[in-house]
Amino acid sequence: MAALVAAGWWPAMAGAAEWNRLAFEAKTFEDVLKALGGVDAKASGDVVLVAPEIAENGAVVPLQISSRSPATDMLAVLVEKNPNVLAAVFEVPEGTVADFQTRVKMAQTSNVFVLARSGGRYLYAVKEIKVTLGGCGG
Amino acid sequence: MANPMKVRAAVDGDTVLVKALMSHVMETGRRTNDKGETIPAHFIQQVTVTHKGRVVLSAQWGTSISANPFLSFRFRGGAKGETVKVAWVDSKGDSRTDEAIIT
Amino acid sequence: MTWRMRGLAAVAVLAAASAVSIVAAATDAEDHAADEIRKYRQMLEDGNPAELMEMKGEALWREARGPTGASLEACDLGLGPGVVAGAYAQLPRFFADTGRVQDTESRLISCMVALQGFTPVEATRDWYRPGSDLEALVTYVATQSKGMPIRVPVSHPEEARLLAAGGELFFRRSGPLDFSCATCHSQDQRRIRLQDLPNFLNPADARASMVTWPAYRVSQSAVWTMERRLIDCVRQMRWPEPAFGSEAIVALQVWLQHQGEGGELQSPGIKR
Amino acid sequence: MSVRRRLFGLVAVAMLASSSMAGASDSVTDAIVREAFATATPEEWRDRLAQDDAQALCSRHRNLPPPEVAAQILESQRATLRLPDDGRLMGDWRAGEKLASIGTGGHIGRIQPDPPGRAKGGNCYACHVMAPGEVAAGNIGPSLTGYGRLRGNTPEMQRYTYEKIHNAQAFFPCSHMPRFGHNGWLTPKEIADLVAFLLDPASSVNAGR
Repeated sequence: MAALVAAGWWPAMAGAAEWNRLAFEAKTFEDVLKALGGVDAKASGDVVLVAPEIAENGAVVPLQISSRSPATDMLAVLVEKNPNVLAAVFEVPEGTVADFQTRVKMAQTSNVFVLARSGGRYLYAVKEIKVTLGGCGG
Repeated sequence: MANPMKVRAAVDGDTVLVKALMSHVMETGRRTNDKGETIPAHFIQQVTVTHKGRVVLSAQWGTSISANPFLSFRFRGGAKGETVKVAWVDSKGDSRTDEAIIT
Repeated sequence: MTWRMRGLAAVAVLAAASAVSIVAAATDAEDHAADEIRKYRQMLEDGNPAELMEMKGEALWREARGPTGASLEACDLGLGPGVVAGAYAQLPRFFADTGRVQDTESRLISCMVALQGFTPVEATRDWYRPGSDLEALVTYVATQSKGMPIRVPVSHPEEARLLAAGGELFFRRSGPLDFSCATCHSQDQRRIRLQDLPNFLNPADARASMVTWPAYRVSQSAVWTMERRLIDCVRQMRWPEPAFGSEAIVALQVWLQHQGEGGELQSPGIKR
Repeated sequence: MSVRRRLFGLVAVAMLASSSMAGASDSVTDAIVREAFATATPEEWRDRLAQDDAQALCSRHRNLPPPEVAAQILESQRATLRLPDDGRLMGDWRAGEKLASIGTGGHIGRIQPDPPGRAKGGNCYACHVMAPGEVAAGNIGPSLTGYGRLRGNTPEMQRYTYEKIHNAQAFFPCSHMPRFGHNGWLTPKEIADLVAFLLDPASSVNAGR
């Protein structure tokens, strides 16, 4: 895959085939963890989620996710109360900083988890983000 | 055909800061149109960023990523004038590749 | 406000007096919510998807399109044919060739009809759909006024007429909720739910608001132009849908831009 | 035309929501409004665009009517007050809480109309802080947190609260608050539910702290 991308060419379906359907269709944190190859995960201060506590709209919730654990090779974002819990998985190659900004949709107020894999261990941080209604009813 | 992305890459200390805005509906498959019909899911599944033939980021996304996605991150080893390529593939097999010169 | 006190039932006076004690208690929670919303907005500022529409709009502006196969590069947005920089900051304005005061949307449509040979129906088709050509063109035109002060001309009699009408329309109440624009936008420091409401009677507020349009609305996944914004305000007031490009919508824009005169455009904005 | 003469003319058509544009207002915006809404149906004109006397007067005076106009509005609006037929002024506070959150219903037009029959709410939270647990509350109107705890729920308070929601302008001429009952936006039962949301000691509005 990487080689194909590097060559500037890839068959369109190749990427889709590798997509981790099992993980993205999972309905719980535990099932996502399992689908990503983990058994259990530990809360860790090395994993950081920067996000507003209140989102003005659930369609776009800005997040900064990072891990200070040196051997971090994967970061994932999970929104507990979304129909499909897993939002994104970032593979972190050597030389790339384990620190990303992305934006997720939230169907309702929910816990948001950042899950990191570091040296084969799974670590997480969690924060509740409140999703609020707009005023005009639109 | 998919609309172009906006990609920026700039040297930031010993890293290159990459920012990408992608034009995509990111449909969840759970919304209905004004006739009450379900709008089929249509979302970016795979994002790959390369620099000088090396993958500097490989991401998989689900339906929870917001419409017109924004992504920002940093990698080491890039220099001014070099090219960063961002590519995505979505759930319908559509794809798009755009690039930026590191400034 | 003495009239307010007259003729009031005694209970109403009591009710108003006891409301004061509640205000302090509500403030801490409100402050915290306001801080978090500010953080939310700050985090959104970097990476505004409206930039994608700006790119699309610029391509559309330069592309030879329509029955005549012409680009819009000869379009006169008020500062002469082909001058885009600064044009948005001075719209709406009167155009002698159409005999009307036009906003950015309606002027672009005139150009699409005159230069590219589109029919008015073709030029306005699906204008309100996210990602529409018009949305892109307006975004492009507006961003070319970034950093420039809003200064709409009001010296032509037609401009003056719409300025006066816009001011009246702002206060016009009707419909099942008795709403007018002024219901939400005539007091300082007000919010609807958590959304800050600019007070358009206060020039500082009017400037701060008007400089942020057009804006990407995250709740809509689309850039909203001022026409779109105003037509939706009318919808939210539960009025029927005003005609796109109608004088009423242009008049409101003349008045709003006039209230916001001098504000330096930051287009495109990003909002809830 | 003097305000006073206008007023007499308006009193003659008082409360006729179907009064024509020309009859309700002679402002310079009339032609502009007619053009903008040229495709509106006669029903939409009657229910949504034509102004009754209070709307026309408040528009004309930019919501700051001089004393004699304010008194006139107060009088005409007090005359509209109606209590529910069954006499129940306080309903179910939980139903009221729900209504206070609903901001949808009644949108028309081509772009984003509500589906037919979509619930209409009072959308009180758009403008008022109410239950302390709801952070997304507006402030166009005063905070109503602890409303019943501070005022009690005597029959007089129930009646005042009901009437205030029914027609705010019977108390505050040109109030920004919709005349929910008078305009038929909320039913008497729904208003009673909102009264309960405000006054019932068990309501989240009155939760102690």
